[in-house]
Amino acid sequence: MPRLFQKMLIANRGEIALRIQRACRELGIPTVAVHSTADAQAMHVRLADESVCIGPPSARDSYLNMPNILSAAAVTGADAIHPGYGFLSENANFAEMVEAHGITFIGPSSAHIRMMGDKISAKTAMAGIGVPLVPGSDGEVVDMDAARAVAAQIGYPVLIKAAAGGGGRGMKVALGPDELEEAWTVARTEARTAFGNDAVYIEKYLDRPRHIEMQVMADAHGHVVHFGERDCSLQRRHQKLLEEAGSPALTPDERDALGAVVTQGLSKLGYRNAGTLEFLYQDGQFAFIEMNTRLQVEHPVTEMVCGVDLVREQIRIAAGEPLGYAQSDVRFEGHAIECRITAEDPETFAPTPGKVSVFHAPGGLGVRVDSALYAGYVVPPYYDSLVAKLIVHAPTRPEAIARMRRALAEFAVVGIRTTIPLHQRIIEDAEFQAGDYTIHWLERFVAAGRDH
Amino acid sequence: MPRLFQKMLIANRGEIALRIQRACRELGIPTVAVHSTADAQAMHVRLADESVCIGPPSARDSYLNMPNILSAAAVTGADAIHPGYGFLSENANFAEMVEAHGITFIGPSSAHIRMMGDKISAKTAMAGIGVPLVPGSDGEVVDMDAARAVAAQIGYPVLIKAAAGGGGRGMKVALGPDELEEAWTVARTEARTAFGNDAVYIEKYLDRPRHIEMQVMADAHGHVVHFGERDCSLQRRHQKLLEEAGSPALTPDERDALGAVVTQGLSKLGYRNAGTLEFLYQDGQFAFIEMNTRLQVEHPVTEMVCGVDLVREQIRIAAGEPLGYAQSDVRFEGHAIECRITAEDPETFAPTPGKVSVFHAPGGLGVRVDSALYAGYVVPPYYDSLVAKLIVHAPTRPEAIARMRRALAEFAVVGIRTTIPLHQRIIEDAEFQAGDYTIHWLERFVAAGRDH
Amino acid sequence: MSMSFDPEAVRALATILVDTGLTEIEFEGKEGRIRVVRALPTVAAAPVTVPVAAVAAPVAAAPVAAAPLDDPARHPGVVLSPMVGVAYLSPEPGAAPFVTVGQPVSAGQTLLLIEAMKTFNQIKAPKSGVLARILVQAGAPVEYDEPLMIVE
Amino acid sequence: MSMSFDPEAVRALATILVDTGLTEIEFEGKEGRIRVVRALPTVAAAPVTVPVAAVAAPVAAAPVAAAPLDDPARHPGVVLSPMVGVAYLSPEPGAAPFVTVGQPVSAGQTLLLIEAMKTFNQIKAPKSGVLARILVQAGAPVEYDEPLMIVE
Repeated sequence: MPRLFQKMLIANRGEIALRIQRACRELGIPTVAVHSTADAQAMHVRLADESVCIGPPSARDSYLNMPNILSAAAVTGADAIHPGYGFLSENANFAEMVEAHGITFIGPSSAHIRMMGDKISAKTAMAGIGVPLVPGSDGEVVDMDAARAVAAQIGYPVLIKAAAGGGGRGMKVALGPDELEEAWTVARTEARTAFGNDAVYIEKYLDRPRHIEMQVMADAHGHVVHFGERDCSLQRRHQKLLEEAGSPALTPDERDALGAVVTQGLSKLGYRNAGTLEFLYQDGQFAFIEMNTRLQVEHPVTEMVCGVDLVREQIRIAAGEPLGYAQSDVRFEGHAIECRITAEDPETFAPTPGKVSVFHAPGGLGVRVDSALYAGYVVPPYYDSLVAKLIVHAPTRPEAIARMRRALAEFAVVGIRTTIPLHQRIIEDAEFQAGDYTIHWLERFVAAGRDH
Repeated sequence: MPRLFQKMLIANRGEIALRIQRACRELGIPTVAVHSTADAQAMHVRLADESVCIGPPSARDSYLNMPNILSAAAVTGADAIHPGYGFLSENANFAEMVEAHGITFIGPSSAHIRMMGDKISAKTAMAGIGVPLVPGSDGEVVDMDAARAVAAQIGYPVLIKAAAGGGGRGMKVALGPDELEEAWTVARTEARTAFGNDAVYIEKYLDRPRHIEMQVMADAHGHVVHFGERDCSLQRRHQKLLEEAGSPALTPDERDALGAVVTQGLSKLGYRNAGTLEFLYQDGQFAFIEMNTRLQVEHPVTEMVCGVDLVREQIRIAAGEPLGYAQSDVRFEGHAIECRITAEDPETFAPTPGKVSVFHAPGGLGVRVDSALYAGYVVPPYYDSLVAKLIVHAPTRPEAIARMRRALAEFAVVGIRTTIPLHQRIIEDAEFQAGDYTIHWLERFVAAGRDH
Repeated sequence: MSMSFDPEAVRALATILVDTGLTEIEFEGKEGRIRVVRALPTVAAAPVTVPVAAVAAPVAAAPVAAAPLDDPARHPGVVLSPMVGVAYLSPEPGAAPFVTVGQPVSAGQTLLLIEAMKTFNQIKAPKSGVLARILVQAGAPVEYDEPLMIVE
Repeated sequence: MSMSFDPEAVRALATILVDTGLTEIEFEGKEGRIRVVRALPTVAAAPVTVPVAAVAAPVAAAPVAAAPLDDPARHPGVVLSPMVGVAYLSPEPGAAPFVTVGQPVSAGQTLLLIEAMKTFNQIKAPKSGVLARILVQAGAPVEYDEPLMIVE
């Protein structure tokens, strides 16, 4: 088998760097790890074929340091760069620079990254291809008069959102007309401060939606398939904690219908590589909120139910290969759940960096662990607190929950506190077991747990 | 969900005790571990709900100690016993005693265990249900005249085999008539010494067969399905080292045809629970050699390609539940490989008991580890040297090999030598990669490796 | 086996050990072997122990040496269970117990019964002495090697 | 058992042990065997290191403290690379190098160039002194924090 690429630079760290490295190894592609000085002993560095130190601990000067990453690619002779998630993965300028250096960027075109990076242009694009939107303003709302008119038309409560927003910043709710002006003003101020761009738009506020997203993959030859949905409603402060595929709330018909709209639309847009469309889902209606033009943290649940290696597909497609299968070839077998295990106190969510003295991952049938931890590793305080993803797969959702219970009980991480106990509490909850939750459920669950 | 059993005693140790425990946990059945004094710190003891020490290190006085195991079930209130593989798993007397105590034995009836335990009665039973046999004597061969007549009829070379044989003992080859008398005499003497029973029979000796076995599962209501074949040709001294599902040599049509004969036949016999029929396969012909009336070490490769939990199925069936699916519901997806990792020197095969200072299992997509090792564990010198099973699953055989390569490279076991380096050499071999091997291949491969 | 040794030799070795700042001296002659060891007070050399996460955490347990000093299993006069079963302290329900604490017992005397496989197995005193402790309760399950009684 | 040994022999061994800085000596003769051991106080404080199984084994590497004493990265006068790129020791191909070993340099003087993103970055002396060592070769790739030169 000829190599798809001669050498892959992985511009990331932690479990996702290791995830990409594993896919490259299985494809026979040598890998280059880049790392900060704080990560010299990290697993992604130890297991790579080559490694290059690209800066001091601060992510701004290392994992976000475009010149150093591009120089690392140049000096090692890498002909492709996989950005993972976070860091530079949705930076259109970086994608452009990579391609300008004659290196393949494992992801969509910079134009599509840019289009989806701005929430207003993303919504406009989605409206154009028939993807259902949350009712709201037709693009930016420039003054209070326009805001009042839109809110009156779609009905309260409404949400003021920054065009450049993300992670919950630049987002305010107005429950009625008397709250609109303050919400509008505060959202703009926050957006200006956080993103240097105070453009805002208005959407209907849904009071009990689920967060359901759809995984798509598109090749350079106009073929697009979807790999079904993930239910990521269990969030705390806009951070996902536990994800499922498929959603306990969706029927196969609903999935197929949404999938058809999405894949046809993205084909029209000429989209390429992996992408995820995020929706709010309430009362049987989908409403697009944003599109992520990269691999998602929670991609493994999709891999388990579809039997596909999404990173391998990303790399193949970036090398120009066709998908080689149609939507009708995509199967959904059983149910998968992922628990994101972070180095955080399970009650207070205070970060708990430090030395891991014992690390013993669960094993056996239907259990997958994606983690860059090892016994003796010191979790540095500089980066995201995600240290392991525990994924289970079983024929049915109740069996998947039973398997997750068993696997969480086997998982030994000693030396730092983790969110394992929180996950153990979640999966024992009757509402969770019934699949009866919205995006607000976890905040209340955590608050209730802290009270008693 | 009502519990299938109130409490399960697992009459085994090591990875298989842990494997069974995991299935019980996922079914909500509390477990009792039994252990020798040497295994007080073993993983299967640490993770069990209860544990009972049943004897000193010697297996004869502990894991084979029927009175102590039955007493352990009685004092803990266990209503079911899973024997695993090895030890008491194919002891018909034990199965009988278990049932006599009102405890459910997770396995077939003692009558079927006994029938298949004697090679001659097993062959007679198989002939009766139309399963193809190796050409040979019609039962026991009582004297040299009969031996000469049979050998002349089926043609040399022939194999003299003990009726009570196993693990290669009591088995001799005669290449021509001049070697027959000696082979016959030695085989009988060996059989008398090893098994206290000198009954022998004669079979045609196949010079380049594969070892292919078929996994079956039968409920108490007459339903039998098969889960396809495993290719276990890679053996050294009759010990399997690496197994695959499916066989690189078999077509789906051949599998279906054999499966139909086997399942119909076992249904006629009234067989119940899990069983494995072992065949030699050469020149497109199957020839039955023996049936194992228990779970096999290599069952995980079947679980991966069929998406089934065989231990769960064993327990469900033993509780009287129907299979609940037909042969046409059984799917075969992709390819799976298992490497048996033993505490042995990869060149000399000398056992290497001792303390495991570092244990880090590989992770990621399509990788399963069944192991009772942990960092700090001392591998005792008293038992089987199997310490871990590394199983991979991928859409195709070449991808499975690539995944196994990647996973073996990630697997860190420090403190004791293991066969990981041997497995790394095997999977890089061109003949292995082409699937071009027989049951004699590995002996030659190992010998060649030692020479250079 | 009766042993005598030369205390002066050991004292001399110990003095050398302390004087020289060594941690161990081993001496073996035709007559036998002496080994003296001194753990440095800066017990940085102590084995690394790790906190245990949970019941399920597969981490090294406390070493046997850390068992309490009064661990009956280590008592020289302990009677250990030779089998798994249920202990009975009297020959039949309501009857007087075979033995009581403080009573003299002779080697071979039945101390208790263990029921296993519907048979009652007599557990006998391994030596003569005084019954110092009874460590099991009537009707309680016992496992292999479990301490039953102590004869002193 | 009565044992005798030669205290002088043990003392002599102990002295040798301490003098030589060894940690253990074992002596076995016709008369027997002597073994002396000394735990080094520093040893106890050393981090536990484990043998490395293979390139891929995710085990703790030798700690930084175990780096050789002449590790240039720890030299007080080391100049570390502030970026990833390719080192050049002269302003253009064929030209004389910016600096040579043994030459006095003044703070702010250009020592070498690092090419990154098609631009040549001048790396300057952080202090005045003498150029003691050049640690990179012309045309070699360098990573962030890599030692380039030493100014003493």
